[in-house]
Parts: sequence; structure tokens; C-alpha cells
Amino acid sequence: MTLSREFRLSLFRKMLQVRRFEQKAIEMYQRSVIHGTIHSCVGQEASTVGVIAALEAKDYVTSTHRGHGHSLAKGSRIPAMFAELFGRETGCCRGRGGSMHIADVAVGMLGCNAIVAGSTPHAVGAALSGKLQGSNNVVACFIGDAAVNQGAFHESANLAAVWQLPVLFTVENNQYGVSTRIQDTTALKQLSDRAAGYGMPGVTVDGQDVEAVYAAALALTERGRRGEGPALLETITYRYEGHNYGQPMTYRSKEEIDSWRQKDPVFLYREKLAGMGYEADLKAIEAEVEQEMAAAIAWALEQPLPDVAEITDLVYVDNTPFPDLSGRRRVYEE
Amino acid sequence: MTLSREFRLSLFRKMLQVRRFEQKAIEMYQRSVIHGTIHSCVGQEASTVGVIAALEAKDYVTSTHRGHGHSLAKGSRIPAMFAELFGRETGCCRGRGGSMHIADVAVGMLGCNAIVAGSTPHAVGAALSGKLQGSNNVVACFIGDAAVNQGAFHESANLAAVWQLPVLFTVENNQYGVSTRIQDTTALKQLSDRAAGYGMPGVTVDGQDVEAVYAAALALTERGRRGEGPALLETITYRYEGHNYGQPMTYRSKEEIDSWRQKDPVFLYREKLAGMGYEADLKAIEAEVEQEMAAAIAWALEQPLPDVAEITDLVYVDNTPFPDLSGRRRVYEE
Amino acid sequence: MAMRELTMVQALNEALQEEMARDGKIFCLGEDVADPYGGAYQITKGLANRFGADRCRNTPISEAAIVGVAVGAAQTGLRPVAELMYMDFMGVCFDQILNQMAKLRFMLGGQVSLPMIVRGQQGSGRGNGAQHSQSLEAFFFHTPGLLVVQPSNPYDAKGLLKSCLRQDNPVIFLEHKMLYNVKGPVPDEEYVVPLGVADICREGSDVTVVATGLMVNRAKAAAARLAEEGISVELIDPRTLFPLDLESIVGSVMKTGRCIIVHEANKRGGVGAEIAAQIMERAFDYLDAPVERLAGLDIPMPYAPHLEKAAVPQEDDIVLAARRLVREGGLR
Amino acid sequence: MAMRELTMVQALNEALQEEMARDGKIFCLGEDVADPYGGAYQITKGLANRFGADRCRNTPISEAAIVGVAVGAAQTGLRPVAELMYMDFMGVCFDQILNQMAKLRFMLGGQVSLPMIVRGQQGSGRGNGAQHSQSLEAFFFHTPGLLVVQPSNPYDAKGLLKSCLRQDNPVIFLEHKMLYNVKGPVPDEEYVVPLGVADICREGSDVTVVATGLMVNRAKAAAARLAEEGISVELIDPRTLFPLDLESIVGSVMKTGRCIIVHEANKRGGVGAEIAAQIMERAFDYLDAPVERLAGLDIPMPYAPHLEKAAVPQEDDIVLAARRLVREGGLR
Ligand SMILES: Cc1ncc(C[n+]2csc(CCOP(=O)(O)OP(=O)(O)O)c2C)c(N)n1
Ligand SMILES: Cc1ncc(C[n+]2csc(CCOP(=O)(O)OP(=O)(O)O)c2C)c(N)n1
Ligand SMILES: [Mg+2]
Ligand SMILES: [Mg+2]
Repeated sequence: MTLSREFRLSLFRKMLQVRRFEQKAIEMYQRSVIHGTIHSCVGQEASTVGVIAALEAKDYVTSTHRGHGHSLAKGSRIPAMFAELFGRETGCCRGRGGSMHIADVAVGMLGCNAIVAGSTPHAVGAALSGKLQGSNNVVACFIGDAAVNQGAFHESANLAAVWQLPVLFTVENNQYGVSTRIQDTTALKQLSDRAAGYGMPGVTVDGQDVEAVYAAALALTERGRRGEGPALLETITYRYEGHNYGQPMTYRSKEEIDSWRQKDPVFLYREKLAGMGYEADLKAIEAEVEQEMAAAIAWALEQPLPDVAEITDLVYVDNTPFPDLSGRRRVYEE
Repeated sequence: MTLSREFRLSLFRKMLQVRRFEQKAIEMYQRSVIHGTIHSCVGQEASTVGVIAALEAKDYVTSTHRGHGHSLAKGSRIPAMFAELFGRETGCCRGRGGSMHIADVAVGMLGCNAIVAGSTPHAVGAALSGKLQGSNNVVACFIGDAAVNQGAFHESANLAAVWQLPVLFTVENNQYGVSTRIQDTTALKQLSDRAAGYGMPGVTVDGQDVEAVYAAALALTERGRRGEGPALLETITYRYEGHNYGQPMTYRSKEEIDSWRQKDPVFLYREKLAGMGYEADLKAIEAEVEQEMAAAIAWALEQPLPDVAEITDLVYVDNTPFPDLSGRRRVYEE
Repeated sequence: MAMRELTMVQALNEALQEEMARDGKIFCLGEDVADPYGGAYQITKGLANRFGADRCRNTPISEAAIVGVAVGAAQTGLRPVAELMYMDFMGVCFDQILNQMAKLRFMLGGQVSLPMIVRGQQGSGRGNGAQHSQSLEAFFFHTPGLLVVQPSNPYDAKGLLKSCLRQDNPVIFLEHKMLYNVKGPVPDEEYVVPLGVADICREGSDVTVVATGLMVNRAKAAAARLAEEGISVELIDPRTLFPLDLESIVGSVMKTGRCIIVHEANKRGGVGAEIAAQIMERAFDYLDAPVERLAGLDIPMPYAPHLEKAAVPQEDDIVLAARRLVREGGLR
Repeated sequence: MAMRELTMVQALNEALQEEMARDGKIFCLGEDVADPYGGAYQITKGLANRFGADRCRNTPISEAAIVGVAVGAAQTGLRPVAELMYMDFMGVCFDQILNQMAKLRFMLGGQVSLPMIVRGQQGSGRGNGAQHSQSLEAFFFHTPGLLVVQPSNPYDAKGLLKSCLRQDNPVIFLEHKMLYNVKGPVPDEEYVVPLGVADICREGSDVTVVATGLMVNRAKAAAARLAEEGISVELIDPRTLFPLDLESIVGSVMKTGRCIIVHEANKRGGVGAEIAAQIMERAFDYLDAPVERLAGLDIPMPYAPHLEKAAVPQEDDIVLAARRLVREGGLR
């Protein structure tokens, strides 16, 4: 596949944005600007960016607890993402969601989800919705390797196959669910073998090679757009950090992590593009991304907190002819 | 496979028992002796009996809403089964369970279950239990074709494969889930293809041929007993009655039903055995089964109803050091 | 208003027919909902024939996918109506209800609304055993983000379902299997029943009875008998559990000074507890006796018919409770 | 009794260690429960190393299978302890809890018992968002067939878990993430805490406070402050929600005439409603004011820390409620 210079550089930019976003998020977590929990996708950028590069603007993405990258790659506003992690009113979810619920529906990012495989049927529903409304969009449904053992994934994959809906189930196989190796949770050689059990194609691709991922994803999304149904794409990848930031790493060796660092997707792609003579562009992009992150964080840090008085406001839509749906405040307040 | 005369006759006897039990149950339902709902397995006897014939006494069976046959074939007491359907205190579940919850744990029948695929993880648990307790028993987990699309089946099949437990997932494919054709609920050519997605063998067999079912099941249970893990056996079969007794049949044609009646498993096997010169034995068995059913029903009809005063008794075991676990009666009683 | 006698099945079907004709974004999905079967209880009969297979879709037996697909479709512009053949199957899709359908709007900071309905029948009375006879409203009632609707007659069923289809919150719509074939008057003309407004089925002065679902009919019969003995019952059917028309209930209790809540679901942690607690909070000084609750026993539903009957409140229970409350001061 | 200061994590781990050594039929299963990880919160740390991989098993992320396997194993002679990493995941396995674990014994006419435990942590306070911060006890409380245990300190946690492992009913054992690392005294010697016996944490005469889980500590702090203002609080921690020691609660309310129930779960349909309703039923004539409930707001848990805090009762809320109840007669 011959890709244009612009396109290649845009892939690099996205990967770098994801990488730097995640690293900055950890910094802010260490500084206690972010609380709760964050699941870093550093190491998985090629998989994330490669798949989403195969989508159009009107297409949808659903994601998981490890979803900052998916959101950013689909076009979420980076400042609003930081603001969300900081719990601010101008965060993309108005500070109500947090890391595991990042969403930016305006750009087709339907939501991260903190329940493993919880968003898989939503992907099928969005695909059905597109079909019924004649919009011909596809849905990239991101999950982790361990999520394929969850009932909701199964029901969703089967239903997408029966209804021949354009869902690309993308299994980012980083080899672990928390501390548990994939060999301890399925008896399969490769997870894409599960696709046959639904009557859909299954493809495994090197998840550290962004162009390979892109090519594989494009073939499968085009297939979906032609009405030929869903597919399962497994990307073989790795996360360097603990399951969530700060979790112990006792279950894997330093050697293993180091060996994967040799296959770092951002680094490898940079080498490749530099070899093609794009060094100056790469440098420029690096500077721009650095600047972009700094500006986004600076902006987000100045954003207001949500007003406690509005705490119950978003539970219900207020277009029903009924009394007081806004929830009830506790009895005693000063 | 050469089977002994005794064994063949025992297969016929079991099939006939199941057939006559189900027909009698419908009679009693029509006479309002049985209330609620019953799901007849008439037409599916070869599948049921063939698989269970491959089990030993210590092995376990789990089942579904359509489970009278499985229970009877595993050795449940027929009078106690009728008594259960009649809601009597001496029913196998003391009249508390009813048709969809028939169980006879003493003979390894762990329970029918009215939640589609609801008992599939129990089968895995029973197999694990056998393994941990060193008993080397296998578990036949019966489900219908439509149940393979339920999350619990998926999680159970995967887990049995990962833990290499001796569970024989038996999918009795009678082509419909209620009114919905299997082609409308999976994109597979045959359901046994789903097995590969778990890394276990999948076999499809003619479910109207009791000896073929037996042979297939035996190979797979022996495999399980050798520690080689679970398997999926699909038996192609048919039910003549509506989904539950009395349900409309609008979704299928009389021709279709008639064509399956040509493949009636009890009739076919009778023909075969008669051709082998066993006519006298068959006649004797027929008379015995008739007599057995009549006696069982007569006994069951005389059984006492459960005492209303004991209605809350079985919710909790009373071996805990706590007050009044027996549930509470309503405030007002005469 | 010109009226016809319809069953609740017919009334619900009319609501879907009318609203689907009005709004092309509404579609139904569930097990066996399409024609010719038209649903295990015929609520969706004729919809596939009239509106096409796309708008009334049979699904595999995959309730998590059914509800989850509805969530995804609602999030992207449609108005799904998902049928659970028995509400008892909420167990296999409860994550999609509790953690997705109910929370998504809030978690996403209001970016989306989820105009969807999960509906189906529940309750005992047909000998279906412990896994097909439950009354499950308390689980939904305790889940912020959901509306919970529980009609007791054809008129309300139709009018409430139409209201639900014209607003943007996710709804749990609870029908009762024993009410499906009970007939009642339904207007020829178009109408809706507002959400959050209780029905005062009968005015009275001695005791307020708050009853839900199938219990409304039992309470009506009991009230008629009590009237003959000179006990005047004010009977309230909340119709929607959330939003709950507490004003009507509390107002009535302030008048009568006594209250009995009747529901079929088991008592411990049931909806009756919340209503009782709120009555105490708001009408304490008006109460002549503790609010009483008649409810199902805290047991799985038994199969044998006489046990099944004994497990839930009957007309006689209501009569007895009211008599003792009014004549003897109730529980004390 | 000689005592050590242990965290609840250590206390729970000790209970499992001791009981697994005593009874070879006990085994643990769940996600990441085996060593070296030893569970997301280290409750099962060291069990796999000590008792072998068979008795402390990692599972796939398949909660329905986890609970369902426990049901099947319990039905056939073992005593499984299944961990849910967050109780919030009960949604994906609720059928196995509601329709299987809780009902199987009854449906089978008592042929089997299910000596099994589903345990895990719940609650807010760590910024985990709406799907990882819930307090879900009301769902289990409303399900006949389950015992529901909710310890508030290391001593009770250990003693209650040991009791649960020595009886034959299925148990939901609810830990709180914010209590895991709080230390408390635990005896060197073997002991158990009986199920169904509340702990009177503090005796008092002006108002009864019934608090559960994490709220017990807040109520303790509030009671200490109130004592300084001359308000005497009797603080009761039920420890087990079912069986519920209503005798202790009602007895206390008969003495004080006032009661506040405090729980973290959202209010509507929460456990507090049942307790309030039962107090009204049993102590109506002793009540000087309506029983009050301080509970979580009826919203999904928000992420921003100040919203998360505002969503559940705090020490100050308890102080204020008690003050107004005692000095101004409460809600009226
Ligand atoms: C239903 C459910 N079970 C368990 C969890 C806890 N949990 C969160 S992420 C995770 C591991 C997921 O592994 P995988 O799908 O491979 O994704 P990864 O974290 O590796 O990206 C677990 C067990 C959860 N959030 N939801
Ligand atoms: C979780 C769940 N969903 C739906 C049902 C209602 N239901 C009972 S049996 C059945 C069809 C089952 O079809 P299949 O598995 O093929 O078994 P069969 O009835 O054909 O023997 C359905 C939809 C149920 N009992 N449980
Ligand atoms: Mg992973
Ligand atoms: Mg079938």
C-alpha cells in the first residue's frame, strides 16, 4: 500500500499525540491533579491510530477503560480531555465521567466504558442505527484481549454477524488482563480464531506496525461498508505501564518489558519516516505536539469545577410532563 | 460399534419412557392436573438418551426448560417426577420447582433451569468439583440451539476449555428457539463450528439416530475422562409440539413437521430392532412402560400437597447461629 | 369520549402501532417479536407486517445484546423499544440496565439522552415457577436514571406507553402477565397518560390503600367489600413508581390517617418500604397507626398453585388488614 | 485477649488462611486472585502459594461463569469463595446471583444447599466513577435466599467471614474500598462473629443512629462531636443486613425515641427504607419524630472529587441531622 507523505505524517502525529497525552496524564496523576485511576495505553499507539485512521469522520468508535488514545485519535478535543481528567466543568463529560468514561459524541466517540465489554453491544446498536438511518457508517469497537471472554462480547459479535452490521471488533491484545496472561484465559492460539465461531473473518496483525494495522483495518471496514458484515481484528501489542497507573508489575519480568520496548511503535515509525527523509517534518510535529499538550494542560488547569448545586441535573432529561425529576437533595444542608 | 442386545433394548426402553412420559404429561396438562407450562421433548428422544447412555452413574447432567427427558434418562424416579409436575410434597422438588426445575441430585441430575443457558456454568462448576475431589466424573450439559447465543454459555465453554474440564456441551438443535429459526440467530452453517472458537472439538451428529448419538457422545466423554477437556456435540433433531404445550405453530408448516415425523427416533429405532429379531422384547418393553407410567401417575395423584405452613422453610438452611431465617409470614392471617 | 373494551395486550399493541406510525425513529426488538409470532404475548403482533422487518426485529436469545443494542441505537438517534419476554431475564442483562442504560447520560456529562424502553411482563399466577414469576420493580426503582412504569389496566397501559415514547429518558415498563387478558375501557380518540401522576381509583376517608400492578384489582375488590362493612377506602394506584406521585399519596394519608401499601414483590427491601418511609417522613403527625405493608413473602416463588397463591397478597389479606387497622389500630 | 492492629485486608486474608487450612473444601476463584498478584486488593494474597493453584484459581473476565461455577461446585460438595473485583460487576452476573445462587435450594425442594460466598469491595471515595463506586447492598437485600454481610472494621470482617464459611447458606459479603487499609484491633486467638447480631458501637439516650459499612466510622466521629454538645447518640452497626438484628435496633429506638439511618447507597429504595419502615411498624408509639434517612443522592456517582463527596453522607451531615432531630424535632 502506498501512502502519501501527508498521511504518514498524520499517522505519526496522532501516535505521538496519544503517547504524549498519556505521559502527561501520568505526570498530572503523580502531581495529584488527576485522581481516581488511569489506564495508560503507552505502547499500543500503532494499534489505536492505525485502526482509527481507517475510519471516516461520520464513523463511530466505542472503547474501554483504556480509551484515551481511541478518543484522541477519533478527534476528541485534547484540552477537553485533560479538563475531564482534572474533573472540570468544561471537561468533555463535564467532570462527571472521568478517565474511564471519556466520550466526545460530536466526533463519533461514543464512549469509553469501565465495564469490560460493556460497550460492545452499543457498537452493534450504533451500527444498526446507521443502517436504519441510511448513513452507511461503520463502528470500530475496541476491546482488550481479556474482554473476549465476557458474555456481552459474545452476544454482540454474534448479533453483528447475524445482522451483517459493519462493526470492526478490534481486540488490542496486549497479552494481559490485569495480571493474567491470555494463555490462562483462553485455550486459543490466537484470539482472531474466535471469529470463525460467529461466521465472521478474523485477522491477526502486528500491532506495533501502524501501517500494517491501517491496511488490515481498511480492508475490513471497506468490507463492512459494502454490507458484508462485521469482522474481528486482533492487534498484537503491549502496554509498558501497570494495568492502571501504580499497579504492581510482579507478574511479568523486566526483560519482557524491555524486549517490547525494542518494538516501540512510535519509535519504529519515526525511524521509518526519518529514513524516508522526513526528519524535518518529524521534528516540527514533535515541537507542535509538545506545545499543544502544554497549552491544553494550561487551559484545563484554569477551568472551573462543576457547581455542586448542579449535581443532580444530568440524571434525567427534563422534557417529560412530570414533577421534580432532578433527584432529591439530602435532607440536611447548611 | 457393536452393541449388545441388552444395551440396545435399554436404549429403546429409555426412549420410549421419555416419549410416554411426555405424552402422559400433556394428557395431564390437558386435564388440568398439571398447570403452569410444559416443554415437550417428544421428537428429541434419541439425542437425550444417546448422550446419557454414554454417562456413568456418578456423572452429572444439567439441563434446561425442556428437561424431563434428561432427568428421566439419568435415572430420576418417574413417580417423583409426575408428583413434581402435579405440585405434590413427594415430588422430586417437593412441589416447589415444577416442570422447569426438575432435579434429582441423588442420581446426578443437578437440575433443569428455566433461564436459557443458566445452568451452563453449573456444569463447569460440577466438573471442577469432580476434578478437585478426585472423582473423575464427566458432566453432560444440555442446552438448545438458541442457547449458544447467551453470554453464560460462552463464558462457560471458554472456561471449561481453559481449565480442560470434562464437560460435554450437548446442543440439541431442534432448529428453533421458540418461533425463531436458527438461521436468524447465528451466521453459522452448523453450531458445532462454534467449538473451534473455544479451542475444543465440535461434532455434529444425526440426532434421530440413538446409536450414532451414543457413539459420538461416548468418544467425547472418554476424551474428557482422560483429561483432554470439554467438547461440543450438536445433535440435529426436532420437536413436534409447540415451544411449550399450547403455543401457536404459525412459524412452521405442517409439511415440515410431517417430514420430521418420518424421521421419528423412537419409531426408527423400533424398526431397526424389530428387524434384528427383537420384536418380542420390544412388545414386552412397551407393555412394561405403559404399566410403569400408569402406576406412576396413579401414585402421584394420591400424593399430598405441600403444607402451606411450611412455605418458607426451604429458603435457608438452618445451621447458622442467627435468629429467624425462615422468612416472615404476612402480617395478617386468619 | 367513545370507548371500547380492550385487553391490555390490545391496548399496548395500539400504543405501539400509533406511535410507530407517528415517529419513524421508533423500532422494536426482542425475541420472537416479529410476525407471524408477534411476541410471546402478542404485544408486537402486526408491527413487522405493517412497518417492515427493520422496525420489528427478532433477536437471538441474547438479552445483554438486546438492551445494549438499544442503548447504542438510542445514543445515535433512534427510539428503541426492547422486549424482555419475561422481566425475570433482567438478570442476564442487568449490567446493560444498571451500568449503561441508566448511567450513560450522566457519565457522559449530558452529551446524549437515551430515549429507550425496556418492557416486558412479570409477576406470578401462572405456575411458571421461581425463575418466571418475579416482581422486580424494586431493582429498577433503586437505580437512578430510570423511569419505572407499572400500569394496572388497559387504559393506563396505552396512555403511559405513549407518554414514554414521547420523552427522552430510559424507561422500564412493567406489565403483568395476569393483566394481559383483562379487558377495560379504552377511548377511540388519541390520549396520553402523564408520567408521575397517580390515579385515585376510589375516594375514601378511613384508610388509604396504595396498590400497584395486579394488586390494584385486588384492592378494588377489597375496597368494595369493605365499603359494605362501613370502611371507606381511598385507593391509589401510583402508575409510575418513578417519578412517584408522593403528593397524592401523602395528601390522602393526611386525610385518612392510615395507610396500607400492597405490592406483589417480596417485602424485604421492596418499593413499599420506600413509600412507607416517605409517608412517615412527610405525614408523621397525621398517622394514627404505622403504615402497613402487604407484600409477597420473602421466598422464591413456589410452583404448587396453592403455595403460589399463599406467597402473594390476596383480596382477603387486604380486607383483613384494613379491618384490623381501622377497627383495632393496626400493628400495635 | 491479646490484640494486634491489622488492616481489613489483612484480617480478611487471615480469615481465608485459617478457614482454608481447617476445611479442604474451601477454594477461592476470581480474576487475578492467585499469586503473585494475590487479588486486586490482596485479599487472597499467599493463598495460591500456600494451598496450591487448585484452591486459589485465576479466572477469565467472566463473572457469570465465576459465580455460576461457584454454584455448581457448591451444589456438588465444595465451598467456593468467589471474588468480584468490584461489586459493580454484579450486573454482568446478576442472573447467577438472583435466579441461581439465591433460588436453587428452594427450587430444588431443599435437595441441595449452596455453601458459597460472593465477596468483593464496593463504595465511593476513590474517584473511580459511576461504574466502579456503587453501594449495591439493596439489590442483594431484596433477594430472598441470600445472606448479606457488610463489615465496618477489621475485627468484624474477619469474624464474620469465618462465620460465613462455617454455615451452608449463600452469602454476599460486601467490603468497602475505603475501609481496606484502615487498621483496627484483631485478637491473636481464634474467634468468630455471629451472623445476625448487631454491634452496639456506642450507647446513648437521645438518638439512635443505625449506620452501615463506611458510614459507621463517620457516625462514630459524629457521635463524639455530638457528645460534646450534650447530645447522646446510641450507634448501631447491623453488621449483617440479612439476617438483620431488628431487635437491637427497635430496642434502642424504644429507648431514644429518635432514629437516623445512614448508608452510602442511594436513598430511593435503599436498605434504610426497609429499616425505617420496620421501626415504624414495631416502635410507632415510641417515636418522637419520623425515622430519618441520610443516604447517597439518587444519581450515578460523579467523578469530580468534590461532587463525589457531595453525593454521599459526610460526618457533618450526621451531626446536623442529629442536632435538628434532637433539638428541633426533625423533619416536621
Ligand atoms: C465486567 C468487568 N470485570 C472486571 C473488570 C475489572 N477489569 C478492568 S480492566 C480489566 C482487564 C481487562 O483486560 P483486557 O480486556 O485485556 O484490557 P487491557 O486492560 O489489557 O487493555 C479488568 C479485569 C471490569 N472493569 N469489568
Ligand atoms: C435468558 C432467557 N431468555 C429467554 C428465555 C425464554 N425462552 C425460554 S426457552 C426459549 C427458547 C430456547 O430455545 P433453544 O435453546 O433452542 O431450546 P428449545 O426450546 O428449542 O429446546 C426462550 C426464548 C429464557 N427462559 N431465558
Ligand atoms: Mg489486555
Ligand atoms: Mg431449539
